[in-house]
Amino acid sequence: MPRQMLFVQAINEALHIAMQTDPDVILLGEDIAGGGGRKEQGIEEAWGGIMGATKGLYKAFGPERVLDTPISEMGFLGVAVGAAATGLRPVAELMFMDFLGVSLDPLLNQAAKLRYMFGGKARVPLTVRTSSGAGLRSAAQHSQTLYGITIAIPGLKTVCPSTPADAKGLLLASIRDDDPVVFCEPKSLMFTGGEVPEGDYTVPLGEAAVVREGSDVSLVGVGKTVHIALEAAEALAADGTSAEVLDLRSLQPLDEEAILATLAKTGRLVVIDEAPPRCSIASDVAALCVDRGFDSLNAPVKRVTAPHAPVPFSPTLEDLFVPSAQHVVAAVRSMS
Amino acid sequence: MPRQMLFVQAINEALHIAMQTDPDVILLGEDIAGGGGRKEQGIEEAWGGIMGATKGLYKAFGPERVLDTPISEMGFLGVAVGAAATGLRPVAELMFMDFLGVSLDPLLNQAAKLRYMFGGKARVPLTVRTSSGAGLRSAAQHSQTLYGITIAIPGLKTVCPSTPADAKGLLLASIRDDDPVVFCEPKSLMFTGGEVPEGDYTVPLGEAAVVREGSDVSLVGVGKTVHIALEAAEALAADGTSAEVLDLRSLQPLDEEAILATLAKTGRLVVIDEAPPRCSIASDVAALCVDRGFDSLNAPVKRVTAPHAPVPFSPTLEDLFVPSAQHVVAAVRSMS
Amino acid sequence: MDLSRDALLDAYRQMRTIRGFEEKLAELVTAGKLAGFLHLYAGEEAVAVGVCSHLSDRDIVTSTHRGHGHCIAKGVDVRGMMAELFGRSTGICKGKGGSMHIADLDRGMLGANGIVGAGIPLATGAALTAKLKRNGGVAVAFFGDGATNQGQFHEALNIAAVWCLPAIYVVENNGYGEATPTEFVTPVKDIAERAASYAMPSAVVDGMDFFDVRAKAGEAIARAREGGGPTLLECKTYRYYGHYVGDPLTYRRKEEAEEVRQLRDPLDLLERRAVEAGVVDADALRAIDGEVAAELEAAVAWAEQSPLPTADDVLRDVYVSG
Amino acid sequence: MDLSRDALLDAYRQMRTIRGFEEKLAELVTAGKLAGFLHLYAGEEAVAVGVCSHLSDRDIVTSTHRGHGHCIAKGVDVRGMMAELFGRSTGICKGKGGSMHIADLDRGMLGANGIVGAGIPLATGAALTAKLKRNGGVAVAFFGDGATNQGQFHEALNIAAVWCLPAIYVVENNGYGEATPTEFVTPVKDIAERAASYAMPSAVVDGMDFFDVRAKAGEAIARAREGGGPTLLECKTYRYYGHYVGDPLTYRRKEEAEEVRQLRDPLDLLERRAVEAGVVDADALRAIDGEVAAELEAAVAWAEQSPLPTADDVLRDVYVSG
Ligand SMILES: Cc1ncc(C[n+]2csc(CCOP(=O)(O)OP(=O)(O)O)c2C)c(N)n1
Ligand SMILES: Cc1ncc(C[n+]2csc(CCOP(=O)(O)OP(=O)(O)O)c2C)c(N)n1
Ligand SMILES: [Mg+2]
Ligand SMILES: [Mg+2]
Repeated sequence: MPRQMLFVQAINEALHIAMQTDPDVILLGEDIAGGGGRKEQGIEEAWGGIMGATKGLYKAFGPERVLDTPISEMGFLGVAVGAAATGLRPVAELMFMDFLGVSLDPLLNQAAKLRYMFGGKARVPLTVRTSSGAGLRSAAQHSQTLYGITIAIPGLKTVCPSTPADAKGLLLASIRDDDPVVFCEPKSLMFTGGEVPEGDYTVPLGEAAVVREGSDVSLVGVGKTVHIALEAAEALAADGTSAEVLDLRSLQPLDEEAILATLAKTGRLVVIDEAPPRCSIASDVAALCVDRGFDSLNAPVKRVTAPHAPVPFSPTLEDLFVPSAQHVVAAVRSMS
Repeated sequence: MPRQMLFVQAINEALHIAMQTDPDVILLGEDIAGGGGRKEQGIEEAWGGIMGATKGLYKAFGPERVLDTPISEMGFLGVAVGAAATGLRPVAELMFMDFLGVSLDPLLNQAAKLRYMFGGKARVPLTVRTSSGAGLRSAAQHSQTLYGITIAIPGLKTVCPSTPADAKGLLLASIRDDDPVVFCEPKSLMFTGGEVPEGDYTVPLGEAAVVREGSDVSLVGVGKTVHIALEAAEALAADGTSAEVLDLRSLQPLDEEAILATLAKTGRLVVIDEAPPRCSIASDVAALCVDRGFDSLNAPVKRVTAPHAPVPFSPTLEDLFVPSAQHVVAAVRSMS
Repeated sequence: MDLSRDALLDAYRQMRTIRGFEEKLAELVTAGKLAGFLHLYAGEEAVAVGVCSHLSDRDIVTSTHRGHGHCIAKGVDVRGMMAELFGRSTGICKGKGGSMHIADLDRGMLGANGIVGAGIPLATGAALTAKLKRNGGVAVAFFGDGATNQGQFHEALNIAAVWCLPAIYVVENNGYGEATPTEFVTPVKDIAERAASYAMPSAVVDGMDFFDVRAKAGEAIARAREGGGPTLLECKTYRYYGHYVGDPLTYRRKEEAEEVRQLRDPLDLLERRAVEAGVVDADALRAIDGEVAAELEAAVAWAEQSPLPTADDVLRDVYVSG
Repeated sequence: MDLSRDALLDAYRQMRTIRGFEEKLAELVTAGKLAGFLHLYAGEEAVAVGVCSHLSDRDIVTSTHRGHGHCIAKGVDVRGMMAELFGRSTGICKGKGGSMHIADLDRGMLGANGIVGAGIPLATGAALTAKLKRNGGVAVAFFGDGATNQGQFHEALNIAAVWCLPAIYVVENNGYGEATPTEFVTPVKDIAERAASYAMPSAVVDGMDFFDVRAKAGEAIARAREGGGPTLLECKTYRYYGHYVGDPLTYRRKEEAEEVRQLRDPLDLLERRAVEAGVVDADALRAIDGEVAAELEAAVAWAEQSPLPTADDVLRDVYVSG
């Protein structure tokens, strides 16, 4: 029977493998050990990160390779960049992507640019794991989907898996990549399960995946919205509409050929994203369609996204805020 | 004879008027007085900001209203947000937009969200003036066009004028607006001139302007790229192609109707932007065209942008990096 | 004891309200009735109440993820707070803010804040407003020990010092930032020492002792009101519930919280000192306990039957105009 | 004098090279031959050279917008630097970095940096690498007085202290941040005092005096190499040219720079002390002056006739792969 695992466990397994196979891999972040190491008090391993993604790693790899940091995101990401440029392969945990507010510079002006500014003479093999998206009733400052910021920064790569299996493979690929990668973990998927292959494998950066074949319309999603797309595809099928679902997986580099291929097949495309609409992956996909995909287009490209608003706290409102399968179905219906 | 002024002087005039007409307006930023106020040493007014945009204001309005800050962008923008929420109307200078790296949180998580999070019970009448774009041989960390970040943040407004007259009117409108506004000053235009009306006037946020009428193709620009579009329109005219040029001016709120109107008129559209292509205003405009403008589209929507790369230092490379009229003309030719 | 009986009873009532509010929330979360992460202030009551006993509505405070206590001490309506946590449209923020963003500008409460350290410059800005408007107000930033490792702490204190702003910076040192013990990440014995980087006066305060907090905060606030500039106060305190309701508490000894409760509970301390001084008697306090409990029950009942927000609310209040 | 003649001559040669390099750049900018903003290090030579006299290629330094001096002191090729400033493909960064981003990892030079304060955590990260790889290396961050008001300064020093990293933090306090006098924005007399916030040792150093810099940096670097953790050194110094070439200098007295040159010029001081001690004679130094001048002329000539980058270079080196 195939092995089932939670998303968060798949990430944990990838971290174990990455650390076992490369002594230069270190982890740093807030509470990722979680106050471990106080044997005299019987507190050896503690939290393992707010989501538990780094559980067991402190015990397995010790205090030099699993570093609890002060609450200093700008500082420890800067440290991670400096360490990456001088021979380590750090994996930093930025607890919530919203904290880019206090930590953007090491990504924007350092990690993304060192190699270019130095004429190709530096490498910054840094991975920043961070959780993104709404759904945990954490309100405006802990629920944002901000990969639009990192996608837009030349020099960074950005990925966002939708399944535990991809999470494991993409994280291993990200860590082993010689460029800085922002690895987004959709908050609302962390405790969902799926099949995860054993052992060491990677899912290459820059490759989207068709997760459901179809012929009438293409639904393009990322992370959580892949599941929304699948749910919508189900509903549409009941209705006689055959929807193909594409999981982008990598946001930069973007698999443009995969998007153009599904568009060529169906002639109609809806892109679904957890982020608000402006300057977003949804806009990029639509812009690609109306440029290189123009000849395939049989209908407007629809963007089903969060509204242009902060994330509200009230569960009632948050549920209205997040894009849903119904929105997708409505968008598809509006196109014909 | 109509009055000519440099872009930077128009900004300076707007600041004078804003401060004269509203005692709650204060200015803060690095070197905006510039070490002034040491009469005993004969140093009363000094720099007036790195570009000279705040010259004379310290002398006119004194040390309580024109505040030199420490080099603490996150700190003083946070201070500005707190001051705005409690009754002042601060205008902060973020010397280069690249410094969003060290100052994003007060915009991303505070200014943009207070009103919403507080259930509509706060106002944050803050204006952040900042310089953006390439062209001064300042390399990767002082040349970025980053309004994509602020456009994407619900709760913020973002504007970018292309002429001294609009700079004055839009800045006055921004300062008097009760929402936080990011006011982008294209670096390469700061010392270019133009006609500027006398006295107190505003250019409303959210309104684009047709700056050249045409019928065959629409060229949409912002800030510096408006001038590139105009240059391209000239070249295209020589060729028998009539180009309409739209100056977006406001990036959020975006004047969607103006974009759709010019597209409806010409059926073909090129959007030109100084930023790299991903998650950009260029993508947003293209996405709008293929959604609400679908029925008007007679050709692919082309994006002429900077490449997906940091800004290089070498003048040779920087000139190749910035979008040019030739690129625009080539894009138009490729559409037919 | 330089405090009047009324002032003492007020302080006790506020501290009891905070304690009761937090205990009620713990109950409600455990019963599955409240969503989101709740960071409880129980154990730290003396800090908020001691400091805010010097403040009026024109004075501004900023708070943290652990903000209920500051709200209550600043006079924010408990029913509105409760409705907020229930995500109701009668909430003090119409249900849009939730626990980490409770605010009430009418009471000078400029918000809890989900970003560690972010309230510090906001309060500094409020102090700038007070100074320029010459309205006699001060601003107080409450924040945790962990927050003092944020750049925003450093930048804001420096700005307040060079501009001589009427600001008071109150570190609530409860020994932990999430699961990480303070000494793992902060190499100074007393965080108050950090004031020297800004040539700022400071004090170490027993944050479990309402009287010590009140006295030292009083000095700092008076100095600020007189134009003497900012102060850093480090209040040593403790959080009973751990980081949030549901915290597995794997990172501290099981007995730790109980020991603190026995020896240093701020409500007990206040009661003991006040009763010993003969200013109040225990019966008066028990009466308050009863009133507070009833008020909180009523708040829950009101919140639970308050209306939910509606779809229109999602896009409301993003902007003032446009 | 505990320094050998060779060591002294080396130090003098480096300081003279820095001075000559900066004077040459001022000339070239004025002649319209160089583009961009150039922040010159002239006047501060003793700091970079004094500190780096203890370092080898395995040790890492990070620098600032005012980075030429650190590069030269760290052994970066002067021709490659000059070609970089001319935007040529033979530049040390292929013309892509320019003055604010000169770097040479082969020499342990992790970059000038256009973001004030950003080099501080980068050096801290390099110190982490040195510690974990146990390679005996240290990392040095050079930065200005103004940078110490950045959050990154605070966060990085704290991290280095709690992790006991082999890092040395060198503040070059030249009295100004752009046009703003240090005392306008920094309320402490000695920035070295800020080390106390991290329980970190510190020293105030005469940054115009090579020998004082060398001695105090030597102690700090030795302590770091032995596992004793980080140090903050505040070097009091001065920049002759103002903030950048072209700075109108409206913010300081006209005579100020000249007074410093007369009384405290670091090259003069080094020469005087060395000659007085009888370790070198003035002729040897004049010979070096001539060699340096010739080397710089040659560097300019080489840079000017070096090839320009081409269109392909715009998109090269954005990523290692993909
Ligand atoms: C910038 C930022 N980093 C991290 C977090 C996650 N976080 C929330 S509370 C907390 C601990 C704060 O510790 P402290 O400041 O001591 O306050 P306490 O919780 O002890 O009251 C952390 C790390 C956050 N909310 N914001
Ligand atoms: C984050 C950031 N803020 C502002 C600037 C603009 N700037 C460049 S140099 C400088 C002054 C730096 O002062 P200091 O640290 O004392 O160094 P110095 O120039 O005196 O060597 C400023 C404000 C910048 N480059 N980066
Ligand atoms: Mg704490
Ligand atoms: Mg300086």
